[in-house]
Amino acid sequence: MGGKSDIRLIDENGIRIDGRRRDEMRPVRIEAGVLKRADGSAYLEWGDNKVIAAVYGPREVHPKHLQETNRAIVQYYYAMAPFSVDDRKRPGPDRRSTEISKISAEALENVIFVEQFPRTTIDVYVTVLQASAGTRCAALTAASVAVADAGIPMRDLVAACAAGKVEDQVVLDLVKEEDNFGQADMPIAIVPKTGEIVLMQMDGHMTLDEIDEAMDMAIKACYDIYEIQKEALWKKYERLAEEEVV
Amino acid sequence: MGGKSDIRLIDENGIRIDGRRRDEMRPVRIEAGVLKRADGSAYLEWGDNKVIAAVYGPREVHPKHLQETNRAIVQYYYAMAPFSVDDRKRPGPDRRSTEISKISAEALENVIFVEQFPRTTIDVYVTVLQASAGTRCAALTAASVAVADAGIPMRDLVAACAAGKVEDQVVLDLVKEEDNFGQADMPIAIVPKTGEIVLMQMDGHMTLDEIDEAMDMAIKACYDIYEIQKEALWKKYERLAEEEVV
Amino acid sequence: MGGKSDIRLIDENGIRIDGRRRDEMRPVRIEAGVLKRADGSAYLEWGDNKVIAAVYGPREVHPKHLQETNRAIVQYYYAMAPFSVDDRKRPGPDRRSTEISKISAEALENVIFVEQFPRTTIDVYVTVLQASAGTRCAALTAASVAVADAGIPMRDLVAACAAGKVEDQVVLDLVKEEDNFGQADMPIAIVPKTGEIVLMQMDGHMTLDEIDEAMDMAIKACYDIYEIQKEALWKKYERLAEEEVV
Amino acid sequence: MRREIVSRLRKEYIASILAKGERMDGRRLDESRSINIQFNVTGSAEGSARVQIGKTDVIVGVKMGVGTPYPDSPESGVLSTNAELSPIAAPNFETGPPREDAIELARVTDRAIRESGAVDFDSLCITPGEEVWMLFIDIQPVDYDGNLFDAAEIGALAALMSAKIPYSRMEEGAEDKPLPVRCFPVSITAAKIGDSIVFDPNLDEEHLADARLTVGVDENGAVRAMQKGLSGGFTREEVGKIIRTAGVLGDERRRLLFEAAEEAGVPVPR
Amino acid sequence: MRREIVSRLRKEYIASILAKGERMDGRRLDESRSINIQFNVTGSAEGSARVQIGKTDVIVGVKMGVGTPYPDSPESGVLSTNAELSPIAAPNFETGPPREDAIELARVTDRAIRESGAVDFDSLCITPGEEVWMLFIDIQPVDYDGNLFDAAEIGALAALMSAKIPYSRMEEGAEDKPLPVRCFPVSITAAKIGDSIVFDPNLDEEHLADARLTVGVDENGAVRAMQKGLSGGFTREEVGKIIRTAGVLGDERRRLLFEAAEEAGVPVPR
Amino acid sequence: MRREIVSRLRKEYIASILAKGERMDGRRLDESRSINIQFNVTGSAEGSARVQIGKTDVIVGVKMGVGTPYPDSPESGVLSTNAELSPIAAPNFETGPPREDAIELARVTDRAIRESGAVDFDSLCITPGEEVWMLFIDIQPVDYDGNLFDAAEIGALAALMSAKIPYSRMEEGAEDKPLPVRCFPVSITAAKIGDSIVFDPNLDEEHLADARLTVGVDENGAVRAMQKGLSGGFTREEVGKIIRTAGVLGDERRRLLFEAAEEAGVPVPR
Repeated sequence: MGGKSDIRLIDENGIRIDGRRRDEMRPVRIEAGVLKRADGSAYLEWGDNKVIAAVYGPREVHPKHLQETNRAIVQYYYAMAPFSVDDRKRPGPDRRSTEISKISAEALENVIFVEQFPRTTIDVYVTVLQASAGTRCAALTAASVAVADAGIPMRDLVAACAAGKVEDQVVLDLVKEEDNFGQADMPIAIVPKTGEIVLMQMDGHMTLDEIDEAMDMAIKACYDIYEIQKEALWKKYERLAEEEVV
Repeated sequence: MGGKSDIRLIDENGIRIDGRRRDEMRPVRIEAGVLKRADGSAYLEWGDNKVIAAVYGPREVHPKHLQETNRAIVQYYYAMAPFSVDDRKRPGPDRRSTEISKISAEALENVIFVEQFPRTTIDVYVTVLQASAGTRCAALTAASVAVADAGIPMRDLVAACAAGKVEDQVVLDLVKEEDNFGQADMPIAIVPKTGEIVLMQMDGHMTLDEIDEAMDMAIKACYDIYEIQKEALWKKYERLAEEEVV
Repeated sequence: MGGKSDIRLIDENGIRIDGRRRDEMRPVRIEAGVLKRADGSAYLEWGDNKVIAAVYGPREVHPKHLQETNRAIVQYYYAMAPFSVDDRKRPGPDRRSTEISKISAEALENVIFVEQFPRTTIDVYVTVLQASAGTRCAALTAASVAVADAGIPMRDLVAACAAGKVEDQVVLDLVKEEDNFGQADMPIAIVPKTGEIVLMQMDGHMTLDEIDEAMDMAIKACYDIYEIQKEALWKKYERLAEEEVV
Repeated sequence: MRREIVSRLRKEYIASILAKGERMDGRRLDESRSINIQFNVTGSAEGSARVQIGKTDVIVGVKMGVGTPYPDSPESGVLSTNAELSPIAAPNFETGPPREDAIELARVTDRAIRESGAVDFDSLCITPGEEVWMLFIDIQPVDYDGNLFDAAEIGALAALMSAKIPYSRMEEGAEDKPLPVRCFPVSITAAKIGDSIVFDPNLDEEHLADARLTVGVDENGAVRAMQKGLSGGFTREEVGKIIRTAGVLGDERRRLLFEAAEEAGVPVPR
Repeated sequence: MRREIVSRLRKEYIASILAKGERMDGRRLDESRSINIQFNVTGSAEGSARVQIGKTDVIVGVKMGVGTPYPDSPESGVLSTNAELSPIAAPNFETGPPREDAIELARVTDRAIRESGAVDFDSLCITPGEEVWMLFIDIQPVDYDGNLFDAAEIGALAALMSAKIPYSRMEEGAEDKPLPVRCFPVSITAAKIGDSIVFDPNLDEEHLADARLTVGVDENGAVRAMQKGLSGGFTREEVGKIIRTAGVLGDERRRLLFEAAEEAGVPVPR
Repeated sequence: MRREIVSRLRKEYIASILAKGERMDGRRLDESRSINIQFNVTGSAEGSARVQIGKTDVIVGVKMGVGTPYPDSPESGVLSTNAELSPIAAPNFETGPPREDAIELARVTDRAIRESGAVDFDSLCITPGEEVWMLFIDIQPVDYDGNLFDAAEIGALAALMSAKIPYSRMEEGAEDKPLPVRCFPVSITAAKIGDSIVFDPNLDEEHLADARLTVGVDENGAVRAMQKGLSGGFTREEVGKIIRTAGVLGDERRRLLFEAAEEAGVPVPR
């Protein structure tokens, strides 16, 4: 946020640098059940973002002192592959990924029936293979599908999308250049069935009216994401059914 | 020790750079019971040193293999706040603080009735908020009050003070410039009731006679410190008594 | 491997830079039982390599989750003393020593009757005090003697030696300059009684015929090493016997 | 087991009085605890402050040093914010490298300062591409009774306001100059307990909270930062109300900050 | 306990059919699983590839940047190879710093590339002694069904073949050029189970294996790297046979690599 | 339990004979074990020594390299002292980063050398503010039978005495020169067991010791360093006596050091 640029990010016709309208999301494609070894998995492409998610659990907690006697814990590991960004990222968690992992775990905990699995852990690993802004929303969206793919009881999925502000206009789903040179970014995740907001961050500068507009835009997009998530799971179940028939 | 300086550290009247005489200690102020969450605590100002100490325990030991079956262990964590020195100190323990923590824990163990609390730990955390030479003595002096404030059974307090050598003269309680450009520093801690020396270090250059003089000077100062420690605890008990009356 | 050099590493008479013939090993000297505290130990000089090995076990495993219910684990710690090489080596394991430790542990496991000591660990520590190429073979050779010296039941020793390629000729037991500027290095360890190869690495460039020649050469040398190992243990037992008589 | 029952009862009780609009410590739901701000509490820092919100007590120090700028912003000073959750402040805090709680606290504080443009980083350039001022904000809670986010953020802002750029360290005879602060974002934290929203939650309330939202608002009423925490959710409407209340509470807290600064002789805008 | 008996029975059964020259998945003992190689799978890398050998699935990315050469080779580019055994690929993999398995995988892959001279490091010099290209090979398994060594190595080779040196990043208007690859070492891994040697072991076979040998062979039939693993031993003769079979399998796999490259428009020698 | 009783009995017995002025190994209370000092034990170091005090066995290596001086002492070489308590030396030593015991050992040794001015760091300047010699002292105990402090310190001193500044590595044809050592501090350690003070405690005695005091004395009888350890206390008088006895024992040990040096052809003052 807040960098300077001579680039016009939105032209006189309201068209953004990658050809989208203000309230248009990048294309999103999700595939569920892509891995053999993981209990659940998903692969997601969101514009130029590429993300893979794997889920294990409920399984034993190590070390033991992390156990909760009355519920499962949710551990979320957001990581960027070293080759996912222009300047190679050193492997291992940094402060940014630690924070993203924390708030994403909290969001997922909301929809998982953790009380059903005391003393266990549900481990969610998401790796960004290619990054172009919005990776925390892409990761959480994929992770949610992977948890469902693992057959872990959930009351709903979590769907995520960001809105923000670029050249004094509220826009949906910022792309890399907009993220670098825009005025605000606000990732949101919701539980679609209830509309509850389970993840929300914002930095930059927005008036109250802009916040309202951005929230409306992002929440609407989350419902579109939700449809894509459900479709991915649907396709996976169809595939399984076919295999069983065969 | 051993740095070079053009500064005169002691003038022709025997007055030191901060106006003190050779055997004069900087002003020391201690307040006990300053924190809500800690079991015991103390805040100390010693010249330009500012130190805060918190104590927990006796409490469970983690990891378990550190437990001693016949006594409590004493764990001491000396730390410097990043902003406590001229060049910002990176957070986390370094080799110096590890050594100080070790010898300070040993000194405190001397006065705590550790046999009364087998398999437990008494954890002492001391953070230097502002540093100007003599922080290990300041920290141990504050820690000792915080242990007492926690109500942990002790046979006595530990009182600490350094003496050293500057411009070929033995002096008490070196200030930063004297520490940097002086010839020797010798921190000492005693158990006042018995006079036993429980912490002692020295580096630089001192003859046997100078060592004797410095020991006498430092031990005498420890008894002054002891009075200030007891007064701080006294005031805390008075405060408690008043609160109870109200 | 693969560096460039103007140095002739083998002269027209087939004599190498340190005066050896192609198939000649550097002098090797081993002493068993050199340490008081270790359960077993050995000191080895192999050309300019100096290595010390200590063994403990079978003993309890920490942390417990490393335990194997049906056998002892073998933990091998290869280390280079900071002063063992031209440019001071930073203490602590690096990637190279981790890899060497892994394959050396696997080789030793082959000959130790690990099934006899379930839930325990056999810990092997080897430190290179002076290094001149071939340290992994020297370390494993010494470690094997130290394990035997600890009285741990073994079906045989492990003997190690490297062969390689220098100036298009297969040579035995490369010295530092040959390692730096040669064309291939291939460390091998065998179980002499059966001839099985339990450690084998190679990098560089060798034809199939060269590999065959190098393997023959290295294996033959391993049998020479084996004699030196047995002699070292023999001397140790003699020493013990004498002490008992006295 | 018994402890769990007790704590469940306690939770039910607190929720029930919250439903009536009351809090255990007598505050209104949208009322902050009393706040106390001291400036220049440690002479070794370029700037420092101690903030007490109720019994929560945080010391923040600002250190400055000369360093190299990032290649992609060669004319900007560098900000680094760190929080140390030392066991001094609470029995469950642990020594060792910062964990996710400390990292979140530091990053949320960092963003509130950085993204609001509170500091003009371009004014911290010494030689473009070579030397710039590094600005370290170190957050050291000493007593934790809930709502570290707000205490850390106002502490960071106060420490920056009191900071002096140490030019005298670079050049003999040069004079230290106040670090210019040009925006005053204030973080206000709300917690959701059952169906109630409370502001400036204390420790008891944090233990019961289902969800948390921290909102950074500036003196013009604009939002500069937000961070939701915990696994509970907020409705769209709850978020809207929290943001609006944060604006009011932020103005009040900013006024207290300016009053304390004036009293301490620390420069204040206007 | 019961699980142990089952697994012992399973081991005996597999060993018995291996003794007859058969494998559980119908392959011949010296037959690789089907292999699938994709190039340029991630746009943020200078070069990348995804390799599937059976169900084993590895992504390899090549990143390049400008750095300082080592003092003892001032005119050579610098290679750094890293493997991340993320739990994404297998339930028993763990987060945290690389352990011995990841380190061995990275180092064996690194040596196969480095010692074969696959890359001309002297061509990666920009200014002798000052600036050279750093070449990072990052190996990211995403599904582990045995034989990571072979998948990682062929993936690294493919990623290098598809890599472009990013001159455009150094100088406006400059053109990126393909990274020249001049040797094509292929790693072939064999496992010993009982008295049988199987090639390209899958996960089940790896669990049963007593010993493992990875052989890197180049297009001229020369051996460029070897690595033995596990506590079992090989006889002198077994090693000889494995090396010779590796030559044959290596030629086959190299042919598949070149075919895939050609299809993807990646330059291939000849 | 039974082991504890045995060890208590043992402790009582040893204390009782100590009270009579006797030690288990027949030494007088103020008598060192026999000491053996070898020089240049490893050719890869610039200087090295092996010191055996009784069964305690320590190798010390000195490495030198070119590095950057500290900004606050631009004309001084840099000393770094490190001790590795490898399990080779004792079953309870652990691998991993140095713990408090290793750190204390290294720092006490470092101070004895540094604060005594044993090495003229100004003579290690190559180009003021840019290049100086870095001096690394690495302490590697290989057998631990008590009193590592004394063995490490005399080993460090011996290694320094045998060290050659490797000028030949900087400039072709230049000659290496001995590192000048100009002060010879010797550390003497005493332990308090019950009411007795023993010098050069062996492992058994260390296990029983209540308090420990290490005193570094130079050839002029001045004290250069002290370090008290363990939780027991010393009286004012005990400290005085230990310091004085340390002077006598230090002279004796320094004489043995010089004798060994002379025999080994290592330059000795006088």
